[in-house]
Formats: sequence, structure tokens, C-alpha cells
Amino acid sequence: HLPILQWEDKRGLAFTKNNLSYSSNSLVIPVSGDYYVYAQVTFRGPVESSHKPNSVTEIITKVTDSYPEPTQLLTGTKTLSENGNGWFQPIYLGAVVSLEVGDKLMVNVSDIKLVDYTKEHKTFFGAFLL
Amino acid sequence: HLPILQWEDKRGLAFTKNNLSYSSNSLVIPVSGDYYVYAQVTFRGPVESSHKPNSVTEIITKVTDSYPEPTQLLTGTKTLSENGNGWFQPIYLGAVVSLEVGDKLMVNVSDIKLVDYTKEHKTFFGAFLL
Amino acid sequence: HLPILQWEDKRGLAFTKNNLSYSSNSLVIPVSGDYYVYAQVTFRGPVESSHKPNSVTEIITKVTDSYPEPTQLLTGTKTLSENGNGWFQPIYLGAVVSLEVGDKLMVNVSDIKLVDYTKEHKTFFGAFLL
Amino acid sequence: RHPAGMNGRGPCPDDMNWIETAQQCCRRCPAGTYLSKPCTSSEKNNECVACPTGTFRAQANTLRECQACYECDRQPFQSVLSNCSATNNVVCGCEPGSFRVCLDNLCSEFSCRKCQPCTGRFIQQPCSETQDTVCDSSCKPDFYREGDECRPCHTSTLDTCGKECQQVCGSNNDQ
Repeated sequence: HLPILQWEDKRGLAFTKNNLSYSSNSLVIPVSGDYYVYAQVTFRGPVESSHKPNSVTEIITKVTDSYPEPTQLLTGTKTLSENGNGWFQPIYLGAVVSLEVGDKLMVNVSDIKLVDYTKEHKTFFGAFLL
Repeated sequence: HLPILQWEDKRGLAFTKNNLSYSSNSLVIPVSGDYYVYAQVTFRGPVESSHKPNSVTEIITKVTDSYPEPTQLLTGTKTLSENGNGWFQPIYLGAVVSLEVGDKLMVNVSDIKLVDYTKEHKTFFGAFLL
Repeated sequence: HLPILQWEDKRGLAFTKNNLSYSSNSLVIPVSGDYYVYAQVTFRGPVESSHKPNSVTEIITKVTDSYPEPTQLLTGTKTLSENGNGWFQPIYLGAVVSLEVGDKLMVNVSDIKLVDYTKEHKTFFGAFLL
Repeated sequence: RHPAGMNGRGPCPDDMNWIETAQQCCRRCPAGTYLSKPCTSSEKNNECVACPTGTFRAQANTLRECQACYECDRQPFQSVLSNCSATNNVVCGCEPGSFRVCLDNLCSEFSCRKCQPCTGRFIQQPCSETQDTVCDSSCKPDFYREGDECRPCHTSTLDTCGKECQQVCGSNNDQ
């Protein structure tokens, strides 16, 4: 599987409420229903790794007790046309999905070294019940 | 007019409820009010370099009985700087719009051949009443 | 600070309601709570100014009486790889933020000359209470 | 028209639209106006209000607002071919002496670029709104080629004085 991002859930702009909790890199769904789920990841490079990536990918995934494999809910994937020097590229995703109590939501990325984790307003993740 | 996308409304992650129905490529608004409307289209290709201009466009459009012409609600348009070989590019749009019962929402694209329709989590469309 | 965008709040698709008002380039929060805040800015160039931009940035900012400095809530920043001739680049941002009555939301951009202000469906800004 | 079953929405005569809030058919507001207050059963006429400046409605309608006019993009040298009015959106084009470079398939997005002057060449096809001037590939008489430009013979020097300029720079050398 692709690497899973870790999130801050208390400090700064981050918060959880109405029993929507965060544990082991996932948002845990407290009550079944339709949720608007969203995430933005800002990717940036180059990083000193040997290969120069030609694309970046962000996936919001659901893990549920009722099925052994994760389900990809939303995917944003983009090729990079920037040449060698510094580049950065945000990918925003958001949509309504039907979730069951206990379902876990997480964000996977193609390469964790390319994620700009330095500022909370550039990379974020959330959900709200409709 | 630009081509209109067709959508799956029942299978997989797709669903409609609360009388928001899907027919002839459109979401049909069941009750007047303010809706958050969103869509993502993942475009991909090589676009033949000879074929100018190189850009992709996604438009969420409203059709209503109260007016003979469609209204463009949200537009995402991006030029392509990838050079000929394989590229992919998501465009996400979302905003609150005031709609009347019977209004129809659809998604137009600049070139239907460039739309990645292969995975439901890469290209999606929806709306919810606030 | 970065330039602040001005918005149309009455004509065409634009509207304000439920006491969410618009004044001096800001949305003014009427009641404390969690809001989904979003904005899209379509950037375009080249413009004849001397320097060629290598990136574009959009920031949704909060100004509050309880703190002397603005707070950056959401940031979308992207390098440009387009060559000489015309280019377009939309940046969409959206997330849930906790706001207090009287807080003001605004949109800053890296260069106001690069903003496509010509069509209301290409550049837009809004918020709704959850 | 509409099946009658849809929450009381009945078929309307051709010059009328169904108004949900009034639960009846009402006459359309003329182009240049929008529906401010729907008709009541007795007199069938809506209250229609003129589109505020900066907005328009090109056709008869029963909408609650007019559409915001587009603006011509001053950055890439667009010019206003016709202003927005209550019944028509603005029409943008390029100033005389420039042509459109389309940025999307419909050319609804475009920038304007100066027409090329064809110095020292004959014009095969004049510059138009949508296409640059097409210059003849060969130079005019009394001009010689340097790179992809045509220069007047009198500016040529001894070593550039080719056969096309013999009369001019050839005679200069005899003096």
C-alpha cells in the first residue's frame, strides 16, 4: 500500500468534535451517515532522492471491519512538468461518501518525502456529517 | 456547446437520495434551496502536440425551465505544459449555488476523449442541500 | 501582506444570506461555529509586467479582533511550468474552520494582475455554517 | 411541457413558465429584466424588474436574478467590441492591428498578439481577428534575406550584397 499520512488533531487550527475522533492516522466515524470528506496535500520537490518523480498522487481511503481491503474513495493524481529546480503542487479532493459507524478514513500519498508538512494551512484533512 | 459527461448513479460509491435524482446526464433538483455542488474530472492523454490549443476545461452547468440557455455555474480551466508524452491532471470544483426545484445540473468538458472514466474515485460529481 | 481580492456580493450568481455579510473585501461571520470555507482563484498570464512569475499563491485568511495579526487558514501555492504563451491555472481551497462572531475572512493572492476576474464562474469565494 | 404529476406542475402555454412558489403558470419577463414577484392567479402578470447595471438577460425568463456581465481581459490586450447592455453580454475582441491567440477549444479564452508587419515582403493574406498576417516567403525586390528577415538592399554591406541587390549595392561599389 501507499504510505499513510499522520495528522495533528489538537494543536493550531486542528480540532475534532461530535465524537469524530482521530487515532492511528485515521479519522474514526462515530455514526453512520453521509459525510463530506476532503483533504489537500501540498507536494513539493526536488528532494535529494535519486529519482525525480514524474507524478504525485493523493488518495482518501476507507478501512472498514466489514471488508478486509481498503477502499479508495477519492483520488487526485497529477503528472509533474516542472523541470529540475524547485516545484510545489497542491492537490485538493472532496466529495460526499456514505460511511458506517467505525469506518476509518486515511490519506495515502505516492511519496511521503514529497509532502509539505511544514505549514498546517497547506496540507489538511477533514470530514463533516451532512 | 461542450460535451456533457454521463455518470453512474447507483453502482459502487455512487448513490442518490432525498429525491435528488439523476436522469439524462443531469442531477435534478427536488427542492429549491442552496446546494454545495462539486465535481472532479481527471483528464489524461497524450494530447497530440499538433492539436492546439493545449488546455482542459471542466464546467458545472445549470439548465432550467425558466431560461432557454444553460448557465455556467463553476469553471476550471488549465493549460497543459506537459510535452506530448503521457500526462494526467485532475480539476476539482465546488461552491454553493442557489437552485430552484426542477433545475438540472450537468458537467461539460472541453474534450471527452481526454476524460479518465476508468476509476470512480478519480472522476466524480455531486451536490447536497445546505 | 499579499494583495486582498475584492468580490461582487449581489449581482449574478453572488449572494449573501443568514446574516453572513460582505464588507471591505471580507466575509463577516455573524455567529460563532464551524464553517466550511472555500475559494477558487483562476490565475492566468502572461501579463506584460516585466517579471515572469514562477509560482502563484492563494491564501484564505482570517482577521479577528482578538488577535492583531491575520491568520492563514488555507493556502494553495503552485509553481508554473508553462512557457511563454498564454497559461491558466485554477487553485481551489476548501476546509472546515472554527470561527467566532465578528471574524473576517478574505482571500489574498501572490499577484493581483494574474487573477482572471473576467467571469464569475472562474473565480469565487464562499462559506457556510455546518 | 411538464407531466402534470410533478407536485402540481401543470403544462403552461408557450409564452408562460411554471412558477413553483406561485404554483401556477405566469407570463415570462422580457429580455433585460428578471422576475421580482411572481403573478397571482387573477392577472397573470409577473412583477419584472430591469437588470441592474453590470448584469443582463438576453432572453425572456422567469429567473430571480440577471447574469453578471463578463469583462474583457485588459492584460492580454483584449478590447471591448460591444459593451454589456441589459440584454447582451459584453463582446470582447482584439484591437485593430492584433489577432486572437486561442487558449481553449471554443476560443472563449484568448489573448491578443500584434500582427506581424511583413517588412520587405508582400502580404499573402492580411491580418484578421483570428489569424496573423500571412507574409510571402520570398523578399520583395530591393530587399535581401538575412536569417528569416528581409532587409533593404541599401543597408547591405559588401559581403552581404547578394545577387538580389546587385543593382543597388553593386552600383555603390562602382562609385
